Amino acid sequence: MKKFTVLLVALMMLFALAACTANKDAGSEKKDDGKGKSGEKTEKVEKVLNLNNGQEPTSFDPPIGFDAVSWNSLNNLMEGLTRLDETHQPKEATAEKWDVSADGKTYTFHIRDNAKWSNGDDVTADDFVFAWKRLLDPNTSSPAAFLAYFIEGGEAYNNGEGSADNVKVKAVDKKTFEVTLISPQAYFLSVISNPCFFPINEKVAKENPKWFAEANTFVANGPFKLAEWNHDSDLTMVKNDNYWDVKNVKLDKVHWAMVDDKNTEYQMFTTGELDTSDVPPELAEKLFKEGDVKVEDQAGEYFYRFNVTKAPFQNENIRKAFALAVDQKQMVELVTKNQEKPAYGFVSYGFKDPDGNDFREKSGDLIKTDVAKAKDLLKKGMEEEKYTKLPEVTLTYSTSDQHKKIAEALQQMFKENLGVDVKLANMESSVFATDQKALKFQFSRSSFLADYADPINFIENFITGSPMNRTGWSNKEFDQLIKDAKLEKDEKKRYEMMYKAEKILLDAAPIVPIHFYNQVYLQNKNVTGIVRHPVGYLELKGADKK
Amino acid sequence: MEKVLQVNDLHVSFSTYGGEVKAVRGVSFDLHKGETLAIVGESGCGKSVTSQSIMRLIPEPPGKISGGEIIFKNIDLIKLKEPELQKIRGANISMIFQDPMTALNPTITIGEQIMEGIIQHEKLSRAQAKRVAVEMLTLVGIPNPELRLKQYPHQFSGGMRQRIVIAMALVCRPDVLIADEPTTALDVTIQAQILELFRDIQKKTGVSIILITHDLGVVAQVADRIAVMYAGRIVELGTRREIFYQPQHPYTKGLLQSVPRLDAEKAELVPIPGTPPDLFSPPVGCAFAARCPYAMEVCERVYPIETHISQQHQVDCWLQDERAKKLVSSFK
Amino acid sequence: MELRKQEAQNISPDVPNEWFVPKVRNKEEAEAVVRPSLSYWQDSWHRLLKNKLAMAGLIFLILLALLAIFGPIFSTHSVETQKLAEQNLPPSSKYWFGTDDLGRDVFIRTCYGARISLFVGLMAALIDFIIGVVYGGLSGYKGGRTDNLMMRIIEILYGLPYLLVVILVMVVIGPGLTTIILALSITGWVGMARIVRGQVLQIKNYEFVLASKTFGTKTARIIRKNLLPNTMGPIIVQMTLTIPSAIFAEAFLSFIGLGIQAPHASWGVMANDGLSTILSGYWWRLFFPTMFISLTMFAFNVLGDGLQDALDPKLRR
Amino acid sequence: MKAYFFKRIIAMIITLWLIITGTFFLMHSVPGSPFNEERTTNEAIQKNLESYYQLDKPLIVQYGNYLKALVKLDLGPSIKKSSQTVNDMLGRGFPVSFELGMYTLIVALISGLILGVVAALRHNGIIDYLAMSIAVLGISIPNFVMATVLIQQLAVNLPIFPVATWSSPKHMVLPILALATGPMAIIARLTRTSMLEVLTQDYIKTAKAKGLSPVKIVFKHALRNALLPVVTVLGSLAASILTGTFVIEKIFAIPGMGKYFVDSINNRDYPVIMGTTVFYSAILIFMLLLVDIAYGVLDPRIKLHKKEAK
Repeated sequence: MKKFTVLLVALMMLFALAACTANKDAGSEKKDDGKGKSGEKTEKVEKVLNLNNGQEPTSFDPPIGFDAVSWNSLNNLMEGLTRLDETHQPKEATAEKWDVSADGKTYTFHIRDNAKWSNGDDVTADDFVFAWKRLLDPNTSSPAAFLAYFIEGGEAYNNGEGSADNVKVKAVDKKTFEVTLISPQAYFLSVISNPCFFPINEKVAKENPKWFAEANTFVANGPFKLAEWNHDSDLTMVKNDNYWDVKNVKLDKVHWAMVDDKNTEYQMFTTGELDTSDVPPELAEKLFKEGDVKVEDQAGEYFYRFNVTKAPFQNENIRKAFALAVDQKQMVELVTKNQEKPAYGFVSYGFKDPDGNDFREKSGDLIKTDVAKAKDLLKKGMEEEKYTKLPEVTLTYSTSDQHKKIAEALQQMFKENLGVDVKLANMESSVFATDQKALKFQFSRSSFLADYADPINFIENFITGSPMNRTGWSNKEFDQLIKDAKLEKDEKKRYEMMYKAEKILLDAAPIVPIHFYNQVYLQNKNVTGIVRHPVGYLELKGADKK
Repeated sequence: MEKVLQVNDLHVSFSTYGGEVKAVRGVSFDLHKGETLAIVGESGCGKSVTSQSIMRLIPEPPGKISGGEIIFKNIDLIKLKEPELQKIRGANISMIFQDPMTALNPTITIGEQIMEGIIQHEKLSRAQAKRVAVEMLTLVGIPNPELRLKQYPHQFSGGMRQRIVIAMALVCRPDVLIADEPTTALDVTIQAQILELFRDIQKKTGVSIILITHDLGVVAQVADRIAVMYAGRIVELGTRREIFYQPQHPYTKGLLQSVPRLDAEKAELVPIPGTPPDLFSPPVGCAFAARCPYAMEVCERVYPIETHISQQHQVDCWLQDERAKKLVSSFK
Repeated sequence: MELRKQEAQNISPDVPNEWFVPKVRNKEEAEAVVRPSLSYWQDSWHRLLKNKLAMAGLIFLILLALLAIFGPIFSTHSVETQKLAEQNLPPSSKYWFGTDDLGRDVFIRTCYGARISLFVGLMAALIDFIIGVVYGGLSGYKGGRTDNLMMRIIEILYGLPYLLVVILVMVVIGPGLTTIILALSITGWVGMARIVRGQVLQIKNYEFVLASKTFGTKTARIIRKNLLPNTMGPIIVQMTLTIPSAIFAEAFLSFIGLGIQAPHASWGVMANDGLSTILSGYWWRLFFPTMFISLTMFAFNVLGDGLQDALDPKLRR
Repeated sequence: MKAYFFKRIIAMIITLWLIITGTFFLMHSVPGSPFNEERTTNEAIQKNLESYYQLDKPLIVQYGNYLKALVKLDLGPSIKKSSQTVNDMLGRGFPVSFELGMYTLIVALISGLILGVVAALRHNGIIDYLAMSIAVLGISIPNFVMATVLIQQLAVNLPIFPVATWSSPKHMVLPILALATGPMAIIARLTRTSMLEVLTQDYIKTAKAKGLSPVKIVFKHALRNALLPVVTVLGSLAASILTGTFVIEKIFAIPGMGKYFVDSINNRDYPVIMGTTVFYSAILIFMLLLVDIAYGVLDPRIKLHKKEAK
């Protein structure tokens, strides 16, 4: 009998738990249903855009949420001094105008009088001072802090050698904000459009250090404000009536789902539950044919790294032989099939030099498929190293279906074009990242996504000792060029240095470019005005839905 | 004498992977009121199948009653449908199985197991059923019945469990009790107690008992009449006296010789040579012919006709034929 | 003698007199064993042979093994050769099962996949069986403190995050078939052990076990002779469940980088890769590997059921 | 009985502590770090991050701090989703996973038992083969395939159900179906086998001889004895279903805790790894305790509380 009682109690506990959760959910169901209905009824009046964020945003704390899943919303909830326009150029935003000192190092921003927080507070210069110093504060431990290193005193403060007082940002008056840089940086105005440079309402933040964690405490200064945030499930933004340019905001509401599965996302798009969707790789070919897919550039590249400290890739000719044996065109047309542009250099398309030339086009095809030359180079390289047989080569990639497919195709290309049997190995992503940094692989997959819109962001990865180098390659001339370029005030000269540096890099071929990234997506025909910036964030300010 | 149960020409077969096994091939007998009929034979001779067929407990498929009739209270049980059978099982005819260890459900209290039959058949309330159960346990000699009702089978000894099984079988006062090797799994002293219990109960309730056993010692103690089965057939049937003192069938004789007897001067045990026949394809003639020391050509060709030796005593054997007489001497 | 007098009238008319002669026979005939007496295994085997469904399963598995070993001979294609121009072709006389997204022959990949999947599945099942039966048998049989301790160890093993353990195995040993099987077995046997323990707990109190115990039979012998045969049913079922889960677990492992190295693929990996073909309509890339997995499972299951029937001592007559 | 439970609870705590310790050192011995990403992270930033999460302290100190916080039921902040604590994440995710899991378990259990019992009663008949074919399909079609097929057929081609997300009973149908087929098949097969075994037992014959109806025999006498192997798998099955399934949650975009198990490990989000493990283990151990209790209830021969006395 006792046993029965025990079981009964245990069961009751279980059911009580079940009942609790069921009730709780039943409550939210009702709420959801109500909302759904009212949404339908008022559809003619309300413009609701349904988007997918893939995952829960990392954080809406501007210096912390340093990735696309956070930026997509954050860029529309808040606004920095500048904002990227449809052509991805920085335009006046919270700042209505700015002055630049003669030496190009000091910027004075004039913040709009009608720039307000969603709680009615003024957006002040102090909010920026607070936010930018917080970005650099080592205790904030922002992964984006390095972007602010070009502010005088920034780097020292962040790595613990300096102090907050020595960071050269200051509020001249309530609406005037001044910042001094270590060198003139042409792309400064573009960089500060990144969410990590967004202001923070100091008053709110002091009262509630976790103000960004929930919808009801979040204060916005962008086109939208946060209405509801069900973590890991969905979030809703509504038009922010306190936004200075609210008249140009057309949508009433943006609903973000967090659907992590590409197939599901597409299926939801087909049933109308989403207004945009990524293109599942399997369907790309068909959908491209049907002509529904939109393609836009993204600043980033998919490439492979050689390890120049490991045989046989210490030899430049052997590296080049492998690089030339790769058929990038075939790769994008028949393997990835996503209409990416094949990469024959490292800097992606979309950067104009002062003469109005596109960086990539002017720099040209620095390393391009040439099977015959590849064979010659391999022979030459093997003679140089006195190899009778090429040491075994293992190509390592981090686990994903797409990486696997590309690796398999590469394997086939090396076999066909060079007669080399390459082994494949895949590895759990985190182990892969650690081992790649530790130079444990011979030949491994990589990718780069630009943090800001300037070629230097690409090329500087390969300076000696950069944590992004990961090839063991080092070239003094190259290092010097990068260093000079960063201090160069004259844009024309700066670009020349960068052209030269990129050529040095690809001549030495510590990497094999594969393709540039792009953004391909399907979009509801009634939706217009969504802007996708190559640096990875989404602009909904001008978006509209019929 | 009043016949409680009549079995006429019963045939039962099983289809197995190896083919059809004809386990019972034309068994006939009557059961009289208040008597104990023992069915004896080696294992596999079909005695259990016969008893289970009476209750229609043969799993169908693979088993099948392929012919004959079983008349109980003027009803042929073979023709009955399952729900009607359920009304007879336990209420009019009940059964006790070989092993008291496995015959009781280990997860249900014995009280519940005894009571569920009464509740099912007599539509009694639980309280009434409990009273009957206590009565029954007292009858079979279980001390502290009230308390014991709440216990589980594993808390009882083997002999106790068999008493419970008997109580369970008798709880609805059935007319016929079929006991399939009720004492085989018990040790000798307990065996005696259980047999005593059977006699006692029969006296008190007037139940007719079919006792299935291979143990002639048990038979000698309780049986009124004895049916000897071999290879799916009853080869000899008679009163206890007749079978023990005037066995006619060579198989019966063999059986008796293979049992130690205290009254025999020479305690010589003679086993029957050979093994029973394959029932996938039973022989045309007498199934015992292959092992029979008196076998004749005819035994293998034709099954012997039933011979009545006395009113109660009948035997299936060619040795009863006039023409076999001359030969008998030549066998020794 | 007095009997014969009584039976004087007893003459069967349709039986000829000549048959009434003593049967001539030699001694061996009397002793002859009429019913063939078979050993336990022979008997089980005979019963298995008679089970048509189980035999169909067995034959399928043999054919599958043959296909895995010899299948590639009949095809002119190779596992890894890509023909990018011939990608995603539907089944045809050239490509029996069509081609995949890199233009590789799905038939030949399915054959090679069979090798890996079957090997991995069988090995995992075997290891689970051995460890699980020994561990579970001992735990259930010994009972008391030993049982308690052994069950706590299982709980700890269960509780450790599997993915983490597997990544560690990968890092320490490096990828390969051994690693896959090891990773599958680390916690795979636990389910089996718990089932065996449950069965043993239930059966060990049966009298026949107690009897053996009183005779002083050794523990191992009791487990082997008495407990195991009587727990065979759920064990066989559990094993037939282990094989498919091992096949899928292998696919999962390859997803985290532990599986068989590309360009080779197991069925699980192929099914995983082919998943999105539900949308694109290249059904053959999902259909063939999953069909083979299902058929194999079916074969293992019916064979398992047949074995269970055949080996069950209680069903023996 | 009380003493037994006291002992069990002590044992559970020790087990949990061993799991925690094991996981803690295991996770730190696996290469990778939470800040290992494709993108640029320079050393100063890496250092700031490490000191923020105290990852620069000796392991044993970290371990001590973790245990100290754990006693206060504080599972710490997530490294990856830094504005959330692990307590928040589990507190939100578990009810969802639990709800999905409960329904799945109920569906799987009921349908599995019915299939298994029916198959056993019609042993080697058409219904038996049919039921077992369903079971085999259930096991051999992975749930991610099942889920995708279900969505494509019942949400896209025939728009009966919504594609994904977790907001109304209608949304729950497809994920529950996709998730329940596997466990259902396992339960059905085990039930069938052990039912077949039980049906040959003498006490079933006894029950028949008593004149009980087949329904009563099956449900009162057979099923209970046949449940033991089913109960055995149910414990761990329930624990894994109740705490969410990564793939199904991902496909249906269900905000449960299943994804934390995989994501946290991929991201080396140490506090989340620990948190999910502690939570999962606690549930698992509780389920196994329930199984043991169920054993005792189902089978009176198994004496829980007298174990030590033997």
